[in-house]
Amino acid sequence: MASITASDAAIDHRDVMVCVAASELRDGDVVFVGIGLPSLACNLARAMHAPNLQLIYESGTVGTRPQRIPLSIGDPALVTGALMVAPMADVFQLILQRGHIDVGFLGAAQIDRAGNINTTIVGRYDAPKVRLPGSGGAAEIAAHAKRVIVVTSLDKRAFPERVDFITSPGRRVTRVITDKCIFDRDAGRHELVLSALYAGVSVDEVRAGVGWDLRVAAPLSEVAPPSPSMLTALRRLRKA
Amino acid sequence: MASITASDAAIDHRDVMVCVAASELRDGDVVFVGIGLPSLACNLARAMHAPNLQLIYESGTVGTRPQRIPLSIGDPALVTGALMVAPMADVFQLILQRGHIDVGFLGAAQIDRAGNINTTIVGRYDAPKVRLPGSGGAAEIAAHAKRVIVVTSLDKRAFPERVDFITSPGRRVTRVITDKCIFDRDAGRHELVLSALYAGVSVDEVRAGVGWDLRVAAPLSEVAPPSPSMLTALRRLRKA
Amino acid sequence: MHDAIAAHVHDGDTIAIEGFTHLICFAAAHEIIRQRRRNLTLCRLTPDLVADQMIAAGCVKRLVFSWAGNPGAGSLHAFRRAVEKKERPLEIEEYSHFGMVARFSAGAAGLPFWPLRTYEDTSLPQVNDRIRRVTCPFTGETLAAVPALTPDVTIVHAQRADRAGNAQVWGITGVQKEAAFAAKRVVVVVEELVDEDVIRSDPNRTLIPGMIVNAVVHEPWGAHPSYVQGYYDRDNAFYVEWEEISKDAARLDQYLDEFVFGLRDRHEYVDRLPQLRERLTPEPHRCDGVDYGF
Amino acid sequence: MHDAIAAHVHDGDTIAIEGFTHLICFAAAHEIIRQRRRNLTLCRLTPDLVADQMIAAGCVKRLVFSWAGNPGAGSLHAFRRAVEKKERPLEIEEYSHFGMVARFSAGAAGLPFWPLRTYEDTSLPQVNDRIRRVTCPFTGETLAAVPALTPDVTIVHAQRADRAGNAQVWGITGVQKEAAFAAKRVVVVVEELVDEDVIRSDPNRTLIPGMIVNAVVHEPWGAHPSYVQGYYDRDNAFYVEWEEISKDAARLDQYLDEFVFGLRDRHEYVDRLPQLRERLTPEPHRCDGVDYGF
Repeated sequence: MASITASDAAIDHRDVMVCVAASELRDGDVVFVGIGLPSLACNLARAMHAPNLQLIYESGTVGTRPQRIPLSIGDPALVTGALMVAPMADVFQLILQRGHIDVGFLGAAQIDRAGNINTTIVGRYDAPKVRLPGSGGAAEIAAHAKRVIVVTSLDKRAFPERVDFITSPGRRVTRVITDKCIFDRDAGRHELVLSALYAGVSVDEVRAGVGWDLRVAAPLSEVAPPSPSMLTALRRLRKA
Repeated sequence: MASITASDAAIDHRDVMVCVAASELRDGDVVFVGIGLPSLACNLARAMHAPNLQLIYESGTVGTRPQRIPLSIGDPALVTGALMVAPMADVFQLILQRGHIDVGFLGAAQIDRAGNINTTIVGRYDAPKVRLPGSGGAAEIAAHAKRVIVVTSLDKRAFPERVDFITSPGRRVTRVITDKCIFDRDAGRHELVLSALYAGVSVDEVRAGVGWDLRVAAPLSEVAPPSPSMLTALRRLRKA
Repeated sequence: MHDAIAAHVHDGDTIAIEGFTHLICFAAAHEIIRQRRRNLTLCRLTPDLVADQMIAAGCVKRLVFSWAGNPGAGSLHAFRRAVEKKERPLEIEEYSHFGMVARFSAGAAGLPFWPLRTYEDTSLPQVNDRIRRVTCPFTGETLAAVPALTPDVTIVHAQRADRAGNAQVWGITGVQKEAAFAAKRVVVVVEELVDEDVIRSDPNRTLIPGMIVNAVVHEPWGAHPSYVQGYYDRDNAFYVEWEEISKDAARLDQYLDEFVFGLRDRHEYVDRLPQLRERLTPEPHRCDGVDYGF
Repeated sequence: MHDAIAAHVHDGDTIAIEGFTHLICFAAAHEIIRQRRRNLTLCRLTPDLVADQMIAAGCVKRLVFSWAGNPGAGSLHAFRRAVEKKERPLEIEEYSHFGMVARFSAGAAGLPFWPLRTYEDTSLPQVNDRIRRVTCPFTGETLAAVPALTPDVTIVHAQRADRAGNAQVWGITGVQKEAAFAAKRVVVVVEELVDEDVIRSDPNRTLIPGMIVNAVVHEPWGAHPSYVQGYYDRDNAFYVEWEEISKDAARLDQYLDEFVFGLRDRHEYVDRLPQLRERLTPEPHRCDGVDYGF
């Protein structure tokens, strides 16, 4: 991750977030993918450096080739032209629990120092301030994917010392990609560590966005700007 | 079961066995059926009094309409035109273990006083005199069908006091149909009891064919001879 | 539909209306609302708008679920109002998706529990005492376990069935098979009622055999605003619109008055939405058949 | 086939060649015999002639099974001679069908065991200590349990697959899916190698996804004398004939010399049996396709 010049700083950090997420994927990876940014990043990777990426959605669609951007993970466009549609019992047992998923892509309402993810409630479970949707398949993805990558915007409420509720365990989280920086998980210390900054973002700015005494990797990298071809591909996908 | 006249005694007792077995089935019953005599009896019942009999084979074929008499329970003729082909995991879990089978039809190399069935070995397990095929799905059929009917020829070696090996438990066996007589299982005493004789067969002849001190129901019935139309239907099926 | 719901869904029942995004039987839910069923325990992996409507209509005492949202579009606000503001009593019993799949699988298999490798280091077992541990008799390791779920009635939507209820489904099958086999009674709702010979021509497509089915209802467009692969597309515009309807309790009530209580049946519902056919009829995308000869 | 067996089946391996009556891959078994693999643990619900041949050829150290016969035609005499007369060492490990299905299911699901309601009041647990008991953490009742079976390699035959191994099957599917997912390596053998677009046209027919497949072999008639629905009928005459061949050890050896060791591959096997096409080609019985549009 080389440093970048000032002229690149105009690139939208949310675009960088998607491009960084796409770059995490290797050609041939079997990826369990949630809707939204993870889905966009996977399709971007497929258009760029990973044409043989295998996308699996929890609806059971394997090797999808959607002709439109799906609104939900059960969209009919994920079925038409897929390689396989598996019953959900098979998705969770034969594919996830059996260990066939290389990368799991998750979002998070909250993620804490240890990498634990909350998508269930804000506040107390029996008297929540905000009721979120809950686990869906996230608890299984987090437990069984070989690498778990979380994509979410940096925000102090979203990065507490301890989440209000552990929906999905953090033990397999390897990387958290935000719109300002990247955290890697130090598996020895069970802790998210700041590993790279986006252009124009300071360490203090990141510290202000997390609820614990943040450790910073040395040396700290700057995230390379996405290539123009990747940004073009991303914009094309967004329009599709 | 009324008494029959001497002129009927010329009917082959093996034909009677199949007809009696067919008569056990009620229209609409869901029957789990093995190959051979049980299959023949089921198709006979369907042709006569039970057109809505649902036949299920352990190969997963449901509601079969075979265009030829199948040699094996996995014959392709059981698939073509079936209502459903289920994976075996579903046959054993969702259909059998869930309790959807009304009648299970089994054969037996040995069946004992308590109704326990042996299709595994004659002699000791680690040094068998005769190695039989083993359970297949019989242990499951015997455990889960609401009524288990056994069809087998009467023979002293086949009807011991205790089988050499319990392949399938006898607790749900309700009736044993042989080529000489019918036994009912007395659920209170856990014991097969002679309940009906075929024409021309004596109680002593049956006693000679079983290896225990046989109890005889009072009154003891004689098996009504199959109707001419049933015998005609049976012969037509055999020729098909 | 009226008769099937009257006969098979009773006050206090535990019911499953399954379908993962695909094949969610709104027609049945609307009929349940119309018949003013009460104290239902509603079981669904993804409660979806169908649960939001039933909660708002006061049918639901307890929700058993794993993901309660309006995917890609927002929240289930009637559900949230019940849980966050306690505006009406609603018990919740929560799992992950596989936890729900496992509960239906156990029920369908005639087993009392199902083992799974989820929930280690999570908070769910602390708030749900139906998530327990079981020890493997071979390796000695402990796994999670959930109990069988055996609804009084499961309602599944399918592309087609014959009059006996032998139902064929393609596209996303979700947990429909397990939910049906787990239930004591099964209602199958279909887009097309077909001759038995159509079913028999392709027996590998049969997901639910007639022998476990108690009622078959022919109800075209019965899954709208959900979708039926090959029959009509998902009404994503309505899912997005629901965010605004559902946010406002009065507007939600008005929706129910207009589209549920104010209509007699699905036929009137389709008539009230005249552009459905133009907006949602799919481009054909037929596959070839296969050969079952021997 | 030569290369797939050489690469994926090693001496001492635990292998599954599945297929319930349907889709039994004799071509793979013959190649294993030709390559003189030894000390295999062979896992099959119904060992069938394929196991009788491999036992006679000295490939098999241990047989894991649930029904060892020649259905409707007689016995597996090489198997019986080994067990009854101890003519060659053969360990056996025996279950009921569901016991085997459950072992594959556990292996496929990444679980250490599978619970089932069989074996109460039977003798099998006395001769097989891999049938144990597990206690339900909800009801307290005890059930039977069997351990996961995870073969080193599973070989499945299918009607068709693409080059990546996405395999489609219709007719009896048996326990093929579970056996494949349970294995560390998977070899798929097909009657037809098709373009990926054929698979993608009907994704619900895909039983085994390419991501778990290590080798794809295109081998027409590879399942004979077993059958392939829509491609060729079961050779019942040969199954009946096997009773006589298998009864006589010398005649069985002669069969192996002539039809396995004496031939290079499946192509030569089909040439040696010139009437196969006339005798076993099916009457067409095609179903219609379905619509995957949205």
